[in-house]
Amino acid sequence: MTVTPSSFIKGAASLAAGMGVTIKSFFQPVVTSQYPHEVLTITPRFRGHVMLLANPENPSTNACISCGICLRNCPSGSIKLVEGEKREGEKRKTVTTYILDFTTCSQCGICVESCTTNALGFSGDFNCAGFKREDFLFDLVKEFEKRKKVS
Amino acid sequence: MTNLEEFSPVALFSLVAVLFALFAIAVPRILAPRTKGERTRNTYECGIPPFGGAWVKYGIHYYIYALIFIAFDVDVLYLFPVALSYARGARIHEFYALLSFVVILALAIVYAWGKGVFTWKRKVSR
Amino acid sequence: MVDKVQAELKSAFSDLTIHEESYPECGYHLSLDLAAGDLEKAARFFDDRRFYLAVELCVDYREYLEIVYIFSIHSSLCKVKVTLKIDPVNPVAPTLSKVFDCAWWYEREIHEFYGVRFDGHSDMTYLFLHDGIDVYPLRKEKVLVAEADRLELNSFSPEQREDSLSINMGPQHPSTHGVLRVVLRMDGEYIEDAYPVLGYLHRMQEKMAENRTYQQFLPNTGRMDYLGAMSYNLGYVTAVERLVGIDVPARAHYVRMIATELNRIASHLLWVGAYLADLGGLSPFLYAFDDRENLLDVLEAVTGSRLTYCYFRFGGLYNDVDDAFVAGTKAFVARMRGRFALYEKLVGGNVIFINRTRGIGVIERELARKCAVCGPVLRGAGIGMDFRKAEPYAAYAEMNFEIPTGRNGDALDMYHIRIREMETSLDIIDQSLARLSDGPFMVEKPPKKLKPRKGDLYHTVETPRGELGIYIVSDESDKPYRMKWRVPSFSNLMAFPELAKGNLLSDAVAILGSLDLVIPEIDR
Amino acid sequence: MSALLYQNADIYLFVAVFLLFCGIAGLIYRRTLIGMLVSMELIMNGAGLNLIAINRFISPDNGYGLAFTLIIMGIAAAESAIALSIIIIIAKRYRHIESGDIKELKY
Amino acid sequence: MDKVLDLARANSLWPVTFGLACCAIEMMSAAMSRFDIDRFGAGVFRPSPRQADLMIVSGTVTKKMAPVLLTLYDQMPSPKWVIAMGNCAISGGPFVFEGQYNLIEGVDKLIPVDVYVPGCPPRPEGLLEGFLKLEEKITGTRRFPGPVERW
Amino acid sequence: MSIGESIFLLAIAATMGGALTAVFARSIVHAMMGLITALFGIAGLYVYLNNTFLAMMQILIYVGAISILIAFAIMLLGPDSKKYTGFSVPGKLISALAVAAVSVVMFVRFILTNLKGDPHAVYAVTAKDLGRIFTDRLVLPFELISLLLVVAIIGAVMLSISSRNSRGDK
Amino acid sequence: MEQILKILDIEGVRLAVGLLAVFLFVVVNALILTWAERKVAGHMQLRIGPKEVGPYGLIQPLADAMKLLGKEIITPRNVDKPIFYLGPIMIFIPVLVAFVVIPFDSYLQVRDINVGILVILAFSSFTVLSILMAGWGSNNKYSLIGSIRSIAQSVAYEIPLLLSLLAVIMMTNSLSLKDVVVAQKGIWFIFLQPVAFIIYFIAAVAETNRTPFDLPEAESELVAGYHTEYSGMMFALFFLAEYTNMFIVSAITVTFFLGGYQGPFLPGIVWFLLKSYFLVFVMMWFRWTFPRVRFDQLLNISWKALIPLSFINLLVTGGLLKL
Ligand code: SF4
Ligand code: SF4
Ligand code: SF4
Repeated sequence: MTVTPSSFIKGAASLAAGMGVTIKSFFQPVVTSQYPHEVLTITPRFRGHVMLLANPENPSTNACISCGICLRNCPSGSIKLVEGEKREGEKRKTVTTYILDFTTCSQCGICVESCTTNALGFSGDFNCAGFKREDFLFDLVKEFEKRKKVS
Repeated sequence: MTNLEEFSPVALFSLVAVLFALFAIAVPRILAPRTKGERTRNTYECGIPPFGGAWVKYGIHYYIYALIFIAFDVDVLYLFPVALSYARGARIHEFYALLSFVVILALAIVYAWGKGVFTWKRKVSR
Repeated sequence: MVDKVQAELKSAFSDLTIHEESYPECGYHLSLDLAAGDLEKAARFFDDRRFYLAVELCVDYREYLEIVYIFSIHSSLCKVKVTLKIDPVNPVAPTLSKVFDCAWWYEREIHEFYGVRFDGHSDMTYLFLHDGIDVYPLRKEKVLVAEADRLELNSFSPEQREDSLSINMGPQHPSTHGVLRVVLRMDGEYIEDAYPVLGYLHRMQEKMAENRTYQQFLPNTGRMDYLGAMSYNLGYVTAVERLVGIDVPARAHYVRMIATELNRIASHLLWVGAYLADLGGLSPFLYAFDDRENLLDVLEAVTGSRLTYCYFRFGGLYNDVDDAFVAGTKAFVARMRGRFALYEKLVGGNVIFINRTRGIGVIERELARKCAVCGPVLRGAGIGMDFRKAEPYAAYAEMNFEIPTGRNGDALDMYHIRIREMETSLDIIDQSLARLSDGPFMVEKPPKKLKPRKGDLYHTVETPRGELGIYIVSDESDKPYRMKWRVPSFSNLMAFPELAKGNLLSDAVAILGSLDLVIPEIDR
Repeated sequence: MSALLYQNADIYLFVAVFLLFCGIAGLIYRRTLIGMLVSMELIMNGAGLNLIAINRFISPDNGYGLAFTLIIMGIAAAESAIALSIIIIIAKRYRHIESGDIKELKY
Repeated sequence: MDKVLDLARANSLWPVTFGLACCAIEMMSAAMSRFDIDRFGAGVFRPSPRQADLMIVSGTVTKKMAPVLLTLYDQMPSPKWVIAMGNCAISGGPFVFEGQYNLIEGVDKLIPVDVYVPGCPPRPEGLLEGFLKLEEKITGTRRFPGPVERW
Repeated sequence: MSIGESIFLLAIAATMGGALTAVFARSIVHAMMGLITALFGIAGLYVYLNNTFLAMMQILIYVGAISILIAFAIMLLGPDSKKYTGFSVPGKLISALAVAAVSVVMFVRFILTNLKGDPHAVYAVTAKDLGRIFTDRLVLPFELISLLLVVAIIGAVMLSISSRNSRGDK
Repeated sequence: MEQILKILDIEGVRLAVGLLAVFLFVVVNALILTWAERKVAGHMQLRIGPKEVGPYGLIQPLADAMKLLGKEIITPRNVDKPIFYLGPIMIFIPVLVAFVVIPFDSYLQVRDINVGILVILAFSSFTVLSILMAGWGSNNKYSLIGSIRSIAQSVAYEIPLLLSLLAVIMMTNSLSLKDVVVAQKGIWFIFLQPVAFIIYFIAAVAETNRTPFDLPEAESELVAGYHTEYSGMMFALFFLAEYTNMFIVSAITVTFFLGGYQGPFLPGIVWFLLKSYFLVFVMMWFRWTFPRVRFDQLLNISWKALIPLSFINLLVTGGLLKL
């Protein structure tokens, strides 16, 4: 490491340039979004946990026919149980329990894609946190009913 | 004011410093819960069970630096009185004494520099 | 080149049948089946012609184990697959670790996963697995590890020498970026020897691949190299498409390239930041993350996730991009071009940074070849090898971009290369955006079930870290029979002990950082 | 005003002597060269203390005692630097620093 | 006294620098300009577990890593907390399959976990929410506006 | 007893205790700490001798420099290079006793013979005067000290470098 | 005011008040500085920094302190106990002692010792010592290497520090800090001794182990350096000392080069604090801008550049004074 005066000055100048950058940012507005007070707009394509979508024709029900394709296709085996029953006056089965273990899901979207009736979608739940592991064993049907009530 | 009185605050402050530190270490003994893990009191080593003690021999480079440091630290011992009595404008011989003292001392650095003490050679075996 | 090699091979090994393979189908040009005795001679043959050993792997065909060596060369496109069949009951093979450094690592890996012993290998201990394992995990049948072997396999415990200090870096260490562990034997501040210990994040990806269908494995690819998830996705889908023979619409190609290049920028940005954090400067880290965050906004809007993308599908994309994406990308490109000046001021021009990285961790060409170093690290050594150019996939063939190369191969060069690579990526994005036209983003009939032809394929793509090779063996079922990932970080890591030797402890951090390792990719 | 405890020359001289004898004991007792060096430092400091005490009580307006104590300090520093270097050489050569074993050096 | 201490603890959670896998990147994101975990006083990442209060297990825990994790946890001084971030840390996530040989299926098998943040990876907001949940657990009350009830 | 006196006794205790630790401590590092305590105590005594400049210099040089050098040497050589073999417990006792006995004898002797110094004399030599002494009357020693230091350092560095290089070779 | 000053002149009272004031100041200063550091860092990095705990996050350092008080102290198994405990205790002595001599204002000084600056310098060797103890006592490799590095570093930078101060002392002929301030009545020494100022400030940054010279605690290599094994309050003591040291070196710089408490209009203490905190801010600014230098470079900057330079500066000063 040889230090010549010119290289010394150049070095000092480079340090000063760096300091210029930081002091400039010091007076710049912050880019922070203050989470609990303000929330970034989450893109509609955001992949949260899977949820049952409302049937476009009949928004009070969902379109799932409990065929189990999603269950078979899920790579992580997150969809534990899909049960349905045949209701009167309907051609297809209606789902009664749909248990998703969100804690193993990889949010890959294969279930959504593979569903033939487009009954699945991603929720925008980006800030789940809980005290128990079991908190994330969702029953999507119950969740669907609850969501319906809220909206 | 005698030296003693002058230094009384130094003594006092040192004492208070020690007391404060002791206090700060003592308080958590009362307030804090205890951990009882079997590995809690192991030496930290990035999570791996420690192997080999730390009290082993360690590099000589620093030692040479410390050696040169001794010389320069001690010279300050003599420079301080001289600087204190350094007169402005008069007593030109003081400057010569200082000059020769510093120049002689500087030889140590020149020597060390020439000997390559300050270069940390990469030992490249390839 | 291929013909020349073939001719020379013929003359060197007279009684050998050399198959010429269809490169588009198999991903390699020649294949030859060797006997154990000939192996070392063949290796030397390739070594003399400046080939490098891209990967060494093993496949369990039940009746026999096959060890596959893929040789490749930097200066042209010529890949040769060499196979060696060995007995599954008492598997022994000769070692190549004396010829190619990287074989030392691959052979250890094969040893622990298949139980193949390599004659003459100097260290047959566990590399990835933990001590409690009693089977060879990748064998098709359950083969127990013999009790005697287990003792020998027992994982690394550093020896303690009287006059040197062994320092353990990792698995929890701020500068190893994850859970790499390196044991450094020190002489004062100097490193005498470095010994990486891997496998703290071994997630059994290759085993999983054999248990899942082609589609189901897709999400895993994004988790191997979480920083370059798009490249991995792309590598995987293009490999499988090549195996099955699916033609992807043009629009999908361009979107794939845009997404991949954006992801590459994100990865390099993170590297710049993390590297500076290693060197002690925290602010650039946050600035880089700020840029990255802007980029992720664009990517998230179309893919739905921020990190572990799973966006590409066999035959196209998961869903189409919209105008907002195009606009966002354009805005990001404009912003990013303006930011390089800031990085130059804050980082690239900083004397402290320059002095810390110049002349540190110099990769020499020979070392680069022996360790099969790849990606920016290889280009830092002055070898302009980039699979986007050398072996174009997607629509890279249409793109006009240059490959930045370094002169000295030191850490400073790596920095400049990565910065310039971001610029090339921006160029590619610009060009792709210009060509992006309306059209389908998916093949007409997306395959529901993939049952590729019987055979194997070695497919290579360029990830942010370098050469990613995917070796797939298909047995006509919907699950891969064997899938091997030749990962760039692993081979870059192999160069680390050599690079670190004789340097200072602080340099070790600078060197490790300059290699840009992603641990789950190494451990898989 | 009676003399306070610390205005008594004896007590300083006592400490100085104590240091001297500690140093000597250390030289005998310590088996490692560094330990012996530590003892040497004690002796040196005893001497310095002695000088200053005498200087202060016998001829309080003369600075030579002080000057020579300073010079002693300098010499002590130089001495320990050299001594430690020699110790290190010896240690490197003989891989241990026990004084008893360096008989070979005598010849 | 305990109340005050708890309040102090809740507002000064220093995590140990300990990244495991993909989720670690999101953990870093949470500390960066956009999300700035330092707002809650939790931005002091300590490299040594001795000085940390909180361990964020951010990623897959393998059997080889388990003893390391245990050691680190043990080496943290009490009181200490654990956030399991990401599906891998909660349950093994997408890497659980029959015959797996190298995975700990959930850190709660090793060490007590206080807050679970699911996702693969969770968004940084998720982690922030986890922090707030943890504060809630420590002090017993929630200081910040809760997440919007989505269903 | 005034506060001044009690602190004085504290300083003496530190000096003597430190000296004892320096000599008899088991581990060499503890011995070094003892040495430092003793040196610090002496600095305190210098203050009581109305010589603050020297006191500060004592700390600066001994505590700040020489003890550091010793510490480095210890680290270089490894602290616990073999256990002491030479002295048995009685040996220790004897040397301790000898020190104690001689000290007591000396002390008694001091108490009996009264030094002729004037306890109330004001010691008026300041660091400034010292500078004058060095530049006016002791110029030669002043320069010689510098020379001595340089020679000592050159010698020491030479020795260490040779050992460093021999280490590098192997 | 007169009255207060008179009371202050009674020795015991003055001492007691001084002690209390200094003690409070040390604690408050450390709290403020930790907060300021995080805020400065935050804003330099386009984020906010502590905010939610108290208004503008002002309570944050208090919360941290409380938390640390209620935090277990772990004594690892293999440590050298007395030394391990002495380390953090010792580090606090120089910190407090330095405040004895720092003149906050013409009358706000606990005691104007006539070897004032020497007291600070001499006692600061205790810092080195306690780092040595911490590193050694912990019986941990990172701690040991961290402390060795730290010592080599302080050792290397102590000399330019002393020599640059010497040049000033040559001009003032006094070691008392007050005299130094008074000597700057006409013109600040920064204009007469610019080289000494630069050398001193660089050396001071290095002495306090701040970036770009923060090698001893270089996270990326040595985990947390010499205090790797310390937990809870013991670690906090190191922390406290570090931040107070930051203030102390700035205060000395102000005293020696920036005219101390002198300044127009405002009372002296305000000027003094303003100047000192500005320097502290500069140090933080360094930290959040630069990467860390490598260890050999660190030592060589001192030995190859600063020390020769300060020698030359000393001689030039000596020569000029005789003109
Ligand atoms: S969600 Fe779709 S795929 Fe799954 S069970 Fe219901 S209808 Fe079938
Ligand atoms: S998103 Fe993927 S992992 Fe999650 S439930 Fe659907 S298919 Fe399974
Ligand atoms: S939960 Fe998902 S993102 Fe997190 S570590 Fe596991 S695989 Fe990676």
